[in-house]
Amino acid sequence: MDEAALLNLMLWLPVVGIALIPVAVRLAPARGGAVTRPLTLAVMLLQLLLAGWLTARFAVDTDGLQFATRIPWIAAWGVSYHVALDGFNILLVLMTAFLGPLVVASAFRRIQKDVPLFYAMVLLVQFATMGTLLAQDLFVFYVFWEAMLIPMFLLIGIWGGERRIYATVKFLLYTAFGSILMLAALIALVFTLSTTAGITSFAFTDLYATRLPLNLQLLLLSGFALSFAIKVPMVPFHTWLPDAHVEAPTAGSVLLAGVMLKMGTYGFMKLGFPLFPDATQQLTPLLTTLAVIGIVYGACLALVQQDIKKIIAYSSISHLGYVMLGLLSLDLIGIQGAIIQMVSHGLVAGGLFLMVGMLYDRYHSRDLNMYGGLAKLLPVYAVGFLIFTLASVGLPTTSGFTGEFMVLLGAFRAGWTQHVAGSSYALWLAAIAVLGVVLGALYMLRLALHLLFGPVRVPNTDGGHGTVTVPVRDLDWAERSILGALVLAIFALGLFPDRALRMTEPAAKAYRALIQTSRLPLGDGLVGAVR
Amino acid sequence: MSQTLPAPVDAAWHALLLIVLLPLAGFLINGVLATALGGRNVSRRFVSVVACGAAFASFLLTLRMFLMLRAGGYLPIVDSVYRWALVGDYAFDVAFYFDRLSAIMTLVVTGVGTLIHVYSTGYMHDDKSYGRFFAYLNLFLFFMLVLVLGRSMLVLFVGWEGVGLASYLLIGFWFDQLANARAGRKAFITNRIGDAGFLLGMFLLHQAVGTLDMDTINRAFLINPLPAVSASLIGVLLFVGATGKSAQIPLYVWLPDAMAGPTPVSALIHAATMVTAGVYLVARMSGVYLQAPEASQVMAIIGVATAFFAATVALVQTDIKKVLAYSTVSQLGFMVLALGVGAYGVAVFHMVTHAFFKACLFLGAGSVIHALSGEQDIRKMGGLAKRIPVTFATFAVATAAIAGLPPLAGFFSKDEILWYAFASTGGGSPWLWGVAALTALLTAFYMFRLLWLTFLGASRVEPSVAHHIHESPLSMTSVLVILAVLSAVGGALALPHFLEPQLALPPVNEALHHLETPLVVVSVVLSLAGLAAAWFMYGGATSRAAAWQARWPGVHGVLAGKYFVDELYDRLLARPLVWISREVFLKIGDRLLLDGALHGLASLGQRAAGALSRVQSGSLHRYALLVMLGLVSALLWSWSHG
Amino acid sequence: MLLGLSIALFSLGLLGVIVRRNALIMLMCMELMLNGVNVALVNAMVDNRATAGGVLVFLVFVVATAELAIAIPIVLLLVRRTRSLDIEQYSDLKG
Amino acid sequence: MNGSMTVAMDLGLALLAMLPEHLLLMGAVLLLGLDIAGKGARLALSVAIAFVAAGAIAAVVMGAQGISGEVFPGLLAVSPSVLLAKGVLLGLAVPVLLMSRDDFEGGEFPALVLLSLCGISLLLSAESLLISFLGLELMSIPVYALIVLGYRRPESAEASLKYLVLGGTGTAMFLMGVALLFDATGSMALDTFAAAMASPDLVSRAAVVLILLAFFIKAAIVPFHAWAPDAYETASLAVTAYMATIIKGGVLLAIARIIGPAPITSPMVELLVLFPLVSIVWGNLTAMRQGSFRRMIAYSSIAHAGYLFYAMLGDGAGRFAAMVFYVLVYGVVNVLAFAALPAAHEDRDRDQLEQLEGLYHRQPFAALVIGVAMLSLAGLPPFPGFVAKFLIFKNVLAAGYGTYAVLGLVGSYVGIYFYLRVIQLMFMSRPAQAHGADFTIHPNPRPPLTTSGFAHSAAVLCLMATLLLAVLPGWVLAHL
Amino acid sequence: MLTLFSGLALVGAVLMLFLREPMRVALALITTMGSIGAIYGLLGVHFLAAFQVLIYVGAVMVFIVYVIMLLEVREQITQPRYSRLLVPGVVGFTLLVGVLGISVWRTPAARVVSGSVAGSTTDFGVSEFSVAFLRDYWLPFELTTVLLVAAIVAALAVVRVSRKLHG
Repeated sequence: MDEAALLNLMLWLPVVGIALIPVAVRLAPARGGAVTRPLTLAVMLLQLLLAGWLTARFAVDTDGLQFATRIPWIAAWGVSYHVALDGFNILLVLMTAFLGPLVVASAFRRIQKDVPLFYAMVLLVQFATMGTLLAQDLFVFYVFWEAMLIPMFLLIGIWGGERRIYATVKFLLYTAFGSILMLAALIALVFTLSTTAGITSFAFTDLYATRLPLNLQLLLLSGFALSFAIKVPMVPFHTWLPDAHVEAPTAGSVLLAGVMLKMGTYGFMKLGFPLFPDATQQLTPLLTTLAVIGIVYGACLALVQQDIKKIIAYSSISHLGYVMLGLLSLDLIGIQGAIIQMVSHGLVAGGLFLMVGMLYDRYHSRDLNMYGGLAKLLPVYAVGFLIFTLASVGLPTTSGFTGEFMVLLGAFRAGWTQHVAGSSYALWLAAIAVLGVVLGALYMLRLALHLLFGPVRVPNTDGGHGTVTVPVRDLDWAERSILGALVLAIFALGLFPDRALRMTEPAAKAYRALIQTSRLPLGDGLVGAVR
Repeated sequence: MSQTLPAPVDAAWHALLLIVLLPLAGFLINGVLATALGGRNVSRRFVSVVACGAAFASFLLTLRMFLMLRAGGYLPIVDSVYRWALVGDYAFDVAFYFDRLSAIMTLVVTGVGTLIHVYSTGYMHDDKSYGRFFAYLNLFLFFMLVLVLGRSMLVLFVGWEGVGLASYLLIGFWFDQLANARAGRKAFITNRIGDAGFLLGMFLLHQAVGTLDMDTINRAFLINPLPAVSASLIGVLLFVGATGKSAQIPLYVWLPDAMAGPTPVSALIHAATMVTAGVYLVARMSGVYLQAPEASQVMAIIGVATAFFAATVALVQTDIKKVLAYSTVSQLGFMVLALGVGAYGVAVFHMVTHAFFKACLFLGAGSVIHALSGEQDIRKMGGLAKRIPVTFATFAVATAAIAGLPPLAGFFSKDEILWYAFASTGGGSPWLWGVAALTALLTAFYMFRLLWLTFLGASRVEPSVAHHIHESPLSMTSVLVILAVLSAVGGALALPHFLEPQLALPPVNEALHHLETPLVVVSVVLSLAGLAAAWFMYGGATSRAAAWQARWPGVHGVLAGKYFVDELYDRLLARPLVWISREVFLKIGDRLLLDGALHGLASLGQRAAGALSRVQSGSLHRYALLVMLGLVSALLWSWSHG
Repeated sequence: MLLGLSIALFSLGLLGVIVRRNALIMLMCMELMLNGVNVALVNAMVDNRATAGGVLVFLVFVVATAELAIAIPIVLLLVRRTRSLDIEQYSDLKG
Repeated sequence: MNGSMTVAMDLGLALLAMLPEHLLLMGAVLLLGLDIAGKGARLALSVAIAFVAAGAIAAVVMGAQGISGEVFPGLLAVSPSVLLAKGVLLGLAVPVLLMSRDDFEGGEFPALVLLSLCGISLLLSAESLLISFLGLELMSIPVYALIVLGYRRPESAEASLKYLVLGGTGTAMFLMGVALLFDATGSMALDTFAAAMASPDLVSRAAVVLILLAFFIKAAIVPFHAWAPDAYETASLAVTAYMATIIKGGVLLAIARIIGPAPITSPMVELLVLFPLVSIVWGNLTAMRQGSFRRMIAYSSIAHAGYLFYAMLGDGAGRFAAMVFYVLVYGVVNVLAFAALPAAHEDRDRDQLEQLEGLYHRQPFAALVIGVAMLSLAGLPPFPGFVAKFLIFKNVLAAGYGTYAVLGLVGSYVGIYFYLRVIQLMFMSRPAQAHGADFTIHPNPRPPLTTSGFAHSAAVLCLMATLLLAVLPGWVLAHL
Repeated sequence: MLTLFSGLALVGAVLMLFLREPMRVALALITTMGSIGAIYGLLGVHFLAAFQVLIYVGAVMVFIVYVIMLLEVREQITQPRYSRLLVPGVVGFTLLVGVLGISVWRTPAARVVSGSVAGSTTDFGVSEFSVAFLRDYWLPFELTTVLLVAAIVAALAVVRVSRKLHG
């Protein structure tokens, strides 16, 4: 079977799963659709298998799309169903596929309400994110991009915590606002392409060749950037994230942190910046500033939270600031670092959210004040939590280090180059970002300290204070294997990132080249005259 | 520059890697067994054998490699393991590098490390988390070896952060007390601040040289030095990292608190090995520092200031480990002073001797604490010499060594530091010498004070404890003896000379050459003066010290309060940070401005919706009026653009 | 002038719909509007000498009748329920 | 003269070209006959559906065949695009008729719908404002009756009167406009309107404004919308669906036909933007506050009328097709939502939004279907509403009205909230506890309004159409 | 003459707004309609004049008067005449008349005074219309039947609802 077909199979597998769910529930109606659990897990594992196979077949150090499928969809507008793997998305695809089974498995015991719908929604999120990553056509991209929202809306809204409605509506309205502006920018972009170059096409490759005057580029970039920035989220568009994370069920948090936030940075990398190189150059100082503010601001806020999930949520803001910093550095090391950091954050934050979920399953509280000394009570849990904490802090040998180190090195190199050229602004920003490393240690270790160490202290089952009365089991084998898989991945990416870097390097180079090549209209604004 | 930088030779087999991996294997075995299986099915003997065996095997392997190194004419041996990353034209390789400097470091680390492992089997024998402890120790050893053997700064940094992690875990080893865990966190975070500087220095180097391999960097600086400003900037930034790890002003604050960990940890990590990593780093990067006079000057001043400052604090501490901790800070200051005046080999020399005698002191202190069932306050000791004679003897030897009494190890190394501080053309000055000499006097004083209060005089031990004071088991005393011997004879190693082909000593101001012997005499006299003063103050009635204390309560208060630096940092940094985060960022930024605007918009929408739906009053008249108004306005509009 | 009359009748009819409270009068005012329209149509027909206007007037007659034919039963229905012809009474639906 | 000959020849052609209208009329007559014969109840619906479906198929087939021509010169013409539009609207009537089974018995409802549909067909085919007028009235008059027809709620007479008075006012305005236009040009042909739109002459402009505004009233554009929420709320479900989809679509496609493909210039273009823009915002905002599903849909339809008028800004050639597509999508998902609405004892309760609380736990299929419909109405991908909205805004932008497009999109953003609220109610709320007890407490048993298999089949029909539109929008678009 | 009837029509229309009782309003409307019929006649459109009188006055108004008498609801007198929107309504009315009037006035083509040529033509006789309806406009003519059928069905439906409800 050729790889393109396998790629499509991988993408559409969750849809098949969703279609099978009602059938399975009908066939085995016992216990409210318990049958959907193994079914979904099987689908996810199969998807992971396919993703792994495709990764293995992926030609490294090769530029361009691989395993592409292109079928005209809305021919009149030049829209094609166009999906492919490339250096930009390969790692994120793999990570998404990797997180899928873990999310599903982690929810086995936790989710007892509306089980079939839950797994259907998880599969939908999976499908939509995969589609967003694989899409090579702007229209298709947008469709998948938006399709992510609704299942996530439901995941938070149905299976979330107390203030879930507020959180989920906030999440949706925030992101939808960005999407609307992106839609406007998208239409304008395609229209401009068709008038200047005479092609009506949504294909990225065609759009990458669009020449636009600077002011238009700025306008359109703002549209795209706002949408992506909300998703990332960059300060000051971030306030939906802590709420969404706190209220979401564990699986939702993991999907949100692990997969969905990456779509924002991926969008910047794949679309936002390369489509509008001149505007990007123009806005780089501003965006870099926002990224660094995000690093510091997110860290500071994480420092003063009492809700464990909020701490991790704010840490996400901080960590994704690094991604933005790396992408904007336009230094190859920085870009590569940003890609690694994306994956790393997915693994680490995903792992942390899973662990918080496991804790919540046991004690029904996320209040840091309620806890203490878990290392004594749940030693295996503590070890796991510590590993994720340290990975989040960016300790060497973990993936967090690989990402942060390369991002910071890249940002610094870029800053120094500009410093030599006469402007030290970027250099200072890079230096501040390096200091963010300290803040990262501050809040994560605060979390670990209060959670794991000190005298034993856990909430009663009713959420109040008190000494332990009921012995609580440590992680069971299922939880251990879920976390173990993540830990292995974290160390793999920390110790042996080169294989991953080989796959993404052509894309990183292409990205840099796209942004460094001006695409202002040729001549005196007579756009498209020279073709 | 007369230094030669010979081309490295490749290691025939991954011997260096093996040195590093053995402790890792020990860690994994013990760690997995201790946590995953709850340590139930694992005997202590098994744990000890694995842990000590791993350390000892590493030591033996290091010895073998050292012999190979010597056989190869001290050509550095390189063990390339794998390519960590390749980005564009820049490669980041994981490789180990074995030359004179790292050989010495490795030997000390594995040697002292093995000894302390053995010691710990006795010291920690009754601890519940025996397996976990040895797992951590092996983990530390692994990272420390990565640190000293790494060829690239990146690998060094891995070790650098890794030992920080091990330190964090070991300081907070008894984590049921929050204070211990807090101390661990403080250590980690303080180090992180230094690491930020380290990272920046590393980045700058990468930008300048295009690689992080330290031998290449040194060679590059030798052949084609950067402008002095850049070199100094790099130097200062790297030194910021060193101040963190090696507990120099202003980042020394974590080290005294780090005594919360088990005593063998204090000996191994916070005295003998890890804290010297900063010194090692500077020595390793001497190629850069040779081009960076300003950075060197900064180092010298910081070093001497730290040495003096810590020594004054040590004068009045009453916790046996705290005294030793400040003493460590002070001694590290000496080493940094040596680095600052360009005497890298001397710094390394002092580092080695310090490893011997300070490890001995800490382990001795551990033995005391062990004997007194955990008591650490020297005011509640005294007269222990007869009860635990081996400990006393070894402790005394080490005290004499640190005080700089000839012919013990400390005398040689400290004396060389004082000499270069005085006479080095690379920044030596009488001022530096003066302060350093005064510090040496203080050192002798507080160390003998410690000795007296602990072992001599009348017993002030609490009766409940007194009756089961006992000498430590053989596993501990044997280690003490070995270390005491090393402290005594270690001065004969003459390391600066050994290292000279690699780390040249700075040229000495010829005009001052004639002062060398008088200065030696002066320093010996100062040491003896310290001894005498301590005897004067504490040898007789303790009231004399109390009287002095009463005479200058302010001074005593400041010293006992450690100059209130911790409080200062708390007020100046920690609290403002939390305050700004909570009051400004969270309350004003997130809640008021961002969420406030959002909620404002939402309620605006709701209110607008309410107003609009009131327009729909149900009255047909109004509906018709709306039509008429719409009609009129549309007609009026149609007149425009006439 | 006839156009003016037409406009006046049309507008008066609309005004009547707005201000008169009696449902039947309101319906009559609608008839008035249509009459106004018819005047304009006839006027235009005469101006342009085109029969189409006349045809349309004829159609308006029919439509006016038809509208009334359905309006009156509805009003009767309302009167049965509210015992009133007051339009203001027919405002249960709002919001 | 040979006039009679032409007429005779035309008759043959007319029979063919106006086949949909003829089918509808035949159906209506047959229904009336059945009614008089007293056999209406059983057969009426099947007959109506058969004739409407036949009409729809005929229209689509003829449209696909590319039949075009002047049936009655100067009065009535057919063209493929118009035939397809008719096909779409008639096709939408099929599920609406299916739904009606739950509310109506007998032949009145189908007969009135058939007559009204006939009016819409005429309206679309009209080449003269004269015929437009007739079509408009033929379309509207049965609807006034339809609103009160179910008479599940006493207020429906009030709503009907409001609609009638405002609709009548609209008719008068239309006629006034025609009269002024006729006065100025001496013609009632459709293209005089297009010419008048660009004319600098004030009477022409006044005429254009009057005619446009008449359509605004019929399409419920703010501030001429006020009848719509009342009428939609109290009419029976099928009637609401009919008004919200078919009438609205018919009116909008008709005005598109009247305006023609010529580009629109200032000041008319502002009228065609500002009123709809206000409608979008107003409708979307006000919908947030509604407790009644139908009333909410009414405001939603006010906003959607706004989008549809936006389409007029688009490029001339694609304008009509875009609107047909939009009407198709909008109609399908709207009917889908109505058809899936769960049953209740009281009509008033039936569309209370609280009634939808926890619907997923009672009727998962209905909840999912309504969810799909809501998301589609909100214009979120991957549902077909998105493609339709995209199409319109793409055309608007392409015509150079960037600012208006962005404003419209932002206005549409406001609407997302209330569609989501429905989903929120259905999926995120537990069902009210009273529901189990509801059946016993209610002392006065009107027969519960069940959703029968007919409504289900309507929902399934629409769902299939929705899926088709979602998966193959390109294919559908290519054929419009 | 034309002016006279125009004035009469206008007065009738204005009276419609002022009179309180529905019956009087109906009479005012009949006046207006009659005047308009006369105007048609003066313009030579006798066919329409006849229809105006026959259909409007003869059928529609009789129907209305009948309904008014049928409904003789007692509260009529106490009921206020005007809605609360009197003032805005009048303002709107003024504006509307002004706007439309000015639109017409400012357009030269619309200011042809039709009355001057009135009576001089018989173009719009019954025969003319018959021909027009049967030749050019037979479609609308046919459609009126459909329309009337629809109206009847609709009205019957409403009546039937009413009957079902109230006996």
